[in-house]
Amino acid sequence: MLQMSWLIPLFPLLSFILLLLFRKSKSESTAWIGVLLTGISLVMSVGVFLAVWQGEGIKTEGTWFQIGERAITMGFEVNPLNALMLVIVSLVSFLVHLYSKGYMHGDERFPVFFAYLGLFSFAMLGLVVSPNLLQLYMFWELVGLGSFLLIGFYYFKPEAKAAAKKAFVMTRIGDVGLFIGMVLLFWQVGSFEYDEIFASVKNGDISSGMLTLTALCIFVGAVGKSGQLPLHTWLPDAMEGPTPVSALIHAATMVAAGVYLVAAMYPLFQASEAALTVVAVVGGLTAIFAASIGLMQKDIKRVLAYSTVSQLGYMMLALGASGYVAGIFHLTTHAFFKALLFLAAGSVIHAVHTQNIEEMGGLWKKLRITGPLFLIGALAISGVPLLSGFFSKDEILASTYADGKYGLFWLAVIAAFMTAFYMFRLFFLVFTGEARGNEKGVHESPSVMTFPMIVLGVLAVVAGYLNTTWFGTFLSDYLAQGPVELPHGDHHGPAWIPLVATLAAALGIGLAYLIYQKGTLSRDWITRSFPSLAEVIYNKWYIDEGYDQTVVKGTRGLSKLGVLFDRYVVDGLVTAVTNGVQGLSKIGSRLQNGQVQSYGTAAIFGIVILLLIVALTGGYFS
Amino acid sequence: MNAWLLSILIFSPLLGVLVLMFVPSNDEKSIKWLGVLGTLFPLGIALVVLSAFKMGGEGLQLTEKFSWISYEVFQSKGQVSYPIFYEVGVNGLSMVLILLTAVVSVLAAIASFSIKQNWKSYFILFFLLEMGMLGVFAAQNLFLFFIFFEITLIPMFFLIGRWGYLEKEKAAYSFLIYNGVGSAILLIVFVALFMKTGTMNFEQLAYTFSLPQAELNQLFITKGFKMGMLIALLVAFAVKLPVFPLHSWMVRVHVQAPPAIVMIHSGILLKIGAYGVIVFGAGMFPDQFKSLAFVIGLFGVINLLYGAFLALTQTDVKRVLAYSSVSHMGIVLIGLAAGNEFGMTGAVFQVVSHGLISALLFFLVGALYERSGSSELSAFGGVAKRMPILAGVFLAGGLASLGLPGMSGFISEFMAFLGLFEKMPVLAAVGTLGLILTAVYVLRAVLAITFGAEKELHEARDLTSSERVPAFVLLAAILFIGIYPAWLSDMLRPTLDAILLGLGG
Amino acid sequence: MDLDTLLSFKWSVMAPEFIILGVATLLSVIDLFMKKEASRKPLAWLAGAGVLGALAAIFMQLDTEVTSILYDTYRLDSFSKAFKILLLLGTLLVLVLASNYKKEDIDENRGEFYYLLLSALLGAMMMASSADLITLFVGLELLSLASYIMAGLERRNKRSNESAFKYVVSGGIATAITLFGMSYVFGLTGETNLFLIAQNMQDPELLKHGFLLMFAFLITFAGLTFKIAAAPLHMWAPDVYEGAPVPVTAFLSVVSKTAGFVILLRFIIITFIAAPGIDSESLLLEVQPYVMILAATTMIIGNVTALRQRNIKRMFAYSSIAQAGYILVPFVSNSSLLFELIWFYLLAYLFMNIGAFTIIQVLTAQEKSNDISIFRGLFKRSPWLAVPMTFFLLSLAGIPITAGFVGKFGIFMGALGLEPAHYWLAAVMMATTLFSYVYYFNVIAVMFFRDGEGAKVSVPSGMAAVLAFCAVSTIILGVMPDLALDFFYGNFDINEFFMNIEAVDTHTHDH
Amino acid sequence: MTGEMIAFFLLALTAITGGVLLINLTNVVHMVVALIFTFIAIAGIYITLSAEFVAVVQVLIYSGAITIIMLFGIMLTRHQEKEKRAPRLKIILTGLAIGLFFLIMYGKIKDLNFGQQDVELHVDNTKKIGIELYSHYVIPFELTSVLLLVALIGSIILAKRDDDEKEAKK
Amino acid sequence: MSSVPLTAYLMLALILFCIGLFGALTKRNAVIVLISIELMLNAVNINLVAFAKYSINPGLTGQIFSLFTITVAAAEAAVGLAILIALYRNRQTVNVDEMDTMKR
Repeated sequence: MLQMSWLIPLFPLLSFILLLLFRKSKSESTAWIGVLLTGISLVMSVGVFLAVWQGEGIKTEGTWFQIGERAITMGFEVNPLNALMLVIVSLVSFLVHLYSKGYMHGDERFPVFFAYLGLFSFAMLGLVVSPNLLQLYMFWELVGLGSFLLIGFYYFKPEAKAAAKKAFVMTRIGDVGLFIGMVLLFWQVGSFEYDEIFASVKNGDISSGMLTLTALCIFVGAVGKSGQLPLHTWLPDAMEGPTPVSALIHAATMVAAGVYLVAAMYPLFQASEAALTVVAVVGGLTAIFAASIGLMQKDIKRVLAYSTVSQLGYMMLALGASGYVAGIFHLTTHAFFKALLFLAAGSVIHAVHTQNIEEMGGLWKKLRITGPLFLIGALAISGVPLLSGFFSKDEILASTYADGKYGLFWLAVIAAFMTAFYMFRLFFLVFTGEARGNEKGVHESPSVMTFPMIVLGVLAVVAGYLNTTWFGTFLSDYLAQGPVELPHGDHHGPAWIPLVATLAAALGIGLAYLIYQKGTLSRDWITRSFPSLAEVIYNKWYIDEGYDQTVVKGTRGLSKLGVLFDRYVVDGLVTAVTNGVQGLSKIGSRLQNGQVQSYGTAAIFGIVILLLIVALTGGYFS
Repeated sequence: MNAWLLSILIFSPLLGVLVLMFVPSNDEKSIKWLGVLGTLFPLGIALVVLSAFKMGGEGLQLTEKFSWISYEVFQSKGQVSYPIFYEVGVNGLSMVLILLTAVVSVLAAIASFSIKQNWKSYFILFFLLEMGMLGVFAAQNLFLFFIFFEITLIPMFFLIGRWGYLEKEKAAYSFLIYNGVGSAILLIVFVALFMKTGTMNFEQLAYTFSLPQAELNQLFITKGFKMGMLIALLVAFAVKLPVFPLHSWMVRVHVQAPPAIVMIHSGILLKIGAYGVIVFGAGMFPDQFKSLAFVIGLFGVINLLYGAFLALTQTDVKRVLAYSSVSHMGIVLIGLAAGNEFGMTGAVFQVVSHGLISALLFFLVGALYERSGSSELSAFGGVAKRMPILAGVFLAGGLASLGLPGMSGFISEFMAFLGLFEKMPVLAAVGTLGLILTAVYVLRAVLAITFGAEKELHEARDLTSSERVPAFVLLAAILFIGIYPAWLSDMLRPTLDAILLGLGG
Repeated sequence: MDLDTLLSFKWSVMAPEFIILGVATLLSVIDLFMKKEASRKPLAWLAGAGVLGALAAIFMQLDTEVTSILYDTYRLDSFSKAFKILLLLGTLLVLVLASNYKKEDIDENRGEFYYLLLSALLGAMMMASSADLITLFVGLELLSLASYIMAGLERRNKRSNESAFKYVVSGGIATAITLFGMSYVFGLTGETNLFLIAQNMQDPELLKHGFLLMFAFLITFAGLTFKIAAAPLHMWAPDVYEGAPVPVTAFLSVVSKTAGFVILLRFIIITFIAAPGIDSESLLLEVQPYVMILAATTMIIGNVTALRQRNIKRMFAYSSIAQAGYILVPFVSNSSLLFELIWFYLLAYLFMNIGAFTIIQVLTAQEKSNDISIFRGLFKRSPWLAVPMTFFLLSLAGIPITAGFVGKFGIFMGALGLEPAHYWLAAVMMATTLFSYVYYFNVIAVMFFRDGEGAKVSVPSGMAAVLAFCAVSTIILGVMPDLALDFFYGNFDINEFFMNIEAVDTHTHDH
Repeated sequence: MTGEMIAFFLLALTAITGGVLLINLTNVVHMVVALIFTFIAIAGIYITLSAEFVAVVQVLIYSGAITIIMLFGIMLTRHQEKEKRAPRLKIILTGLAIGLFFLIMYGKIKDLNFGQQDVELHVDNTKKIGIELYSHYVIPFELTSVLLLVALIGSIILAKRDDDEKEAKK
Repeated sequence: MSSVPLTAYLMLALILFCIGLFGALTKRNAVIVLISIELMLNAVNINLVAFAKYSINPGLTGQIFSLFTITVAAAEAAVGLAILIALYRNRQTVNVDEMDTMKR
């Protein structure tokens, strides 16, 4: 089975190619190609996962090309971490394919959409099975391409165009960091292979400064992909893409790739305390920061997007706080419940044709399947006990606490509170109360859409039991087979931590209930109490504007400056030379005044000058 | 047959000239088809040459050498002769570039279907141009190199000046004068080398310069002389490449020349600069080259960033692409400055890759121009709607240009930077800023055309089948190199290893 | 020296000169007896035959050893043979141009025109085959006088008159300057035979007069630059070229210039080869910077001023000035390459310039204008004129696969050959060559890129033949320069140039 | 101060005066006449230099032939006998150049002396010249005849009056 | 014996040469220009003849040289005048500074 695992990414690729060929087909049954092929991938992934669960693993590589003495290799590797990722990715991908069959109904570029999905899945799965950094980097970029294409799927919308561009560029900034880190590592280690890098790290071949530098560079890549502070701004904008895309790429898989990257390179990070601290701080700040923005957004998908950013921050925080298992655990659970939330949101949008939560309301009755599923998702993400989010979040908090990062711990708790609050703000605004928008034609989505949500709903509930102190730490045992030496065993901090977490969730939900359901508290009491703060938060801390004012304007200014420089200095020099020559030419033809005597005079002058030079240089006067 | 193979290849475009002579000049259709056939013929021979070429073989292959000109000089030492030979041969590097030339020429000939007038003289000049390019890469001595180098100039002058756009003549002159400066410097250097060493052969020159300094002193070759020659060579090829601040002609040419010619120009002619730097700079003066590595790298990074910055705010897609060429040539320099296996290979890969990518992009821009009569970004929008294939290929080309993995651009960028990071990590890190900027300007331009609300074009038809051939072939080649670079790197390795041996020693 | 002695000389070696002289005399006599209205075509044929005969005579002499008659007042050596071929070839082609030049003024004096051409040629040939100051001077003046007259041959044309007058005044001054310099060369050595002068130059007495020698050199050199139209005595050229009849312009720019270089080489090299400089080094080494300055100035003036010209003949005048500057470059090299480089360049220059003038003549005659605009759309109108013209212009600009390139390449070899290499001179040359691209290519641009309304151009068969010959030669010499170089190496031993055989010679003849 | 010296000075003075007058006079005919004095004085100088034959030729050709044809020229082209002065700038520039030329040459001529050698140039001067011309210099001599013929024919064809012009006048 | 040094002759020649040159370059009447050139040639002749007597290698050569010069000068004067007359016929002027239809 494992030997065949390299085929897993290729099925979606096949789907991509086939669907591109059928790009003009009007038949929507083309979707089945994608569904089927990703289904095969899913089955194989599960098979692989089960094999790895048994303790197997494989790494196969061949020379891709050779430069001088060095061979650049390509191949595939299966280890506990990426086997898990394979399952997550192929599962969500499969479900999203299925869901899209319904969601994209009637779109004139229906096959193209599935082709893009296939391309993305290929890239993501390829990324996961990469045995070395270079290959990872290549798929890393291709994943970005898939994301770009899908965000810009509605290419005729200016917002989609802008969002796609922004997503690509912002992630590219991160990618360059990864690139630098990778290349620096190469010159330290002489290889891109994970195991060789880890071996070098272990042997102490790399100076600590270089370790930190490379780790941080790689982390920049993760920051870009996972929408961490300060490169997060693309992710909410990416919601311009079709909703299934948001579920697949911008919730469950691609954005988690950053976390995956840090996890995959964990031994490197472990070797540098500074790097880990940076990861943790960035993660923690992102978590609370994004959560704060999520409080006031009006677009259902944007709320979810900020929630995603925030949750990714959690994962980073976990990894930074040596909570390797916690991070991956949360990655897993988050993939399920966030994908669920997005698909549910998609279902809602599908029903009401708007994304503005102010124009929704009272949908609970109409969307009998979506509503409860959304509730499950919301509960899970809020960290309500017994649902998956509770367990994973709890572990993160525990790790953070255990690692001694108390400040971050409390930050995370506050973020948890906020999460609960805005999720339920969302829930209440969308599903309860009066309908504020159009009600006509609102109906539940077809089963091809609800089925994936149900599957995810189930997973959102049960995934938490993968790793609990109560039933067994399956996940950490499983991950312990991998190359990463798990730090300090498991973090099981003080028993009050789950309580605090639950309390935070409860507080958030309660507050949301009071404001949005009961109306006990005025909706705008915060806005009124802290108008300026609210303003800032509502405007996403003015980060986009700040970038516009500084980086974008600066770059554009430099460019304009360059244009001027090109015109006036570079071309100016040329013009100056040209003018000089033409001036000479003018003088020359002026001298040629038609007077033969002047010619003679000029000639005599010429001769006299020559003689003078001879006289002066030859020592005539001495 | 093999003994003459290379010469047959070089002069094979002349067959086209010959045939065209007998075609009435108003017979548009047959001229155009003959134009394509005339380029297919050299391509066929190039493939024969490729098959005769031993992959991974050391040194030159398929060499030919005939006595050509000889000057006899009476000196105090007695009679010394200064012979000039007709010497051609291929190594991995030139083989690659010859193939590139043959392929791009065919595609450009197909792209020339959009030429509106004077097809006969157009194709005659086109063939002469191709002959020049093939000759440049096959030449094995300075004299021959120079001759073919100049042969490319003249047809280009006409092709730009006669078939170009509005300011074509200005562009033609710009091209001529700037390249004239380059070739002027080249000529001085070549003659100086010839007079000092008595040979023009690349290998012999490289050998002579590798002699110990004591022996060189007898030939009046000082270290300063070598350095001076190298700098002069670099400047000369910097014009061709082009390197900031000698780039303005190239922008003008890219904007004004007919698309098919820009394909050739950007695809191959600029590469002569890179080829020259590799063969003459690194190949003949390795020590000096090494000591200048930082400067070269610096100029590479400046080129990369300068081109990228300027491409950011251009409003004409041709200008964007022109500055993007400036930027991409910076990567060649970066690779060369690295002076290690990766850098060198990266530089050559970039040469090939940019040749393909820019040929593709300019071809598409030409197609767009034909449909809209404009190349202003603001004239386009939502092209993807009516012309999905064009838009798709354009997007793919753009992505290749910004170095997306799986396409040739990535391999070259990756290797060039990988190389530079070993030697000058800080400079390289500054240079990576260019990778971001590239993404920004490429997407800005590509998306402005393909995405967004649809704008009226006076003729909105997707790529016709004759247009698809160049587009798809180029795209396929880009993907092929991106996915299977070993084919190229294996061909190059012996040649580059030989050069690197000098640089490393 | 009695008659026997005189007769004992090998006068046969003067066969080419005798043929030209005889034909010239014959021409003038026949012309006298011909009816005024009668066609002068036969005279052209006769003149052509004469030149061909002289050429044949030279080819027959190729194996002849160095021969000196009367103390080198006539001297047949490789140098003279090589350059006389150029002179004869150039005149032959100019004759074709002349016979096809249709102007009323010329028509009435056509017989004299041919006569003058041949006389001028005779003067030039004597310059090539003499090593005596007096003969050189008389030859020079014969060439000059004939040229003055030819320039003014269109005597009802104000421009032609003016051109001739400017030519004669400039020429007179130049002659005076040259002679002034020569008088000092003569005075300091007391000889007119160049080899004896060279011998006497080694007289230690002269060491005291380094400056005077240097001045004499510079003044003579400057005076001689008149003939080659180089700085400082170049300014007549544009005006004279513009006003003179086209064939005469062609003659001036090719044959007369070649003769100028011949006398420069002969006089300067032999005379001063052993001369002491101011600091008692070699004078020739010491004057190199000055020659370089002159060469550079000439190139700059010629090429830069040509940029503004709208009149095609004037443009070619400046171009010809610039070319003279190029050819001066090898003078600084002092290598034995000097001769073949200059020879080759002049050969190439002959083809390209006469070729270009052929087209200019055809076009100016048809369009009645000298403005560059007569070339408008020539490629459309007459591609068979435009394409050769392009070759000539490319050759003049020094673009490969034309003879001009090989010539220029050789000049570079000369400039960079010996230690110290003259990089800056080469740089000036290349820079000004670049300027020249602008005006040469401007003509090309006018031919190819503009649309002309003029009619198709008809070319007389003689002109067409010249055109074809020049075009083919330009290309062939560009592709296979060894044809010419091998011919040069195979037949001419340039050591003969330095061989003073007079001592032996007088000995054998004086007993 | 020998007689020769005095003669030289007188002759030189005359020659230079003639030259200066040429420059300063305004009437064209006067200028030519002034120059005749110079030419004759130069002939005298030749005699002091033991070159009788040259002196005679000088008188014949310069003072005779050339001045006469110049006078003819003036008559034929009589247009304006009074000569206007050239622009001052031109005079200054030309004068400056020539002055410099003079000074530079002067500096080195002034001590050029090869001493005196005993040669009897004046003995049988004409005969010796004749012999030399017809033996040693016979080639340039004959060439000169061609040159003179060229000048003759050239002058005729250039200066001859147009027949049709005459007809037109009739 | 003779007390007139070579320098004196050379000086005279130089002075006359310069006068002739000055005349040739500044006089407006074309005839005077031509005749000034003759003066220059005369000056050269003085040089030649003087050198014939006083050079390191005295002999008749200088005198013969000067004879050729005189002849040539005469021919040149004649041709110059002929050209001038042709010009005069067409332009009705002998002023050198009016002969500038061709310039630049």
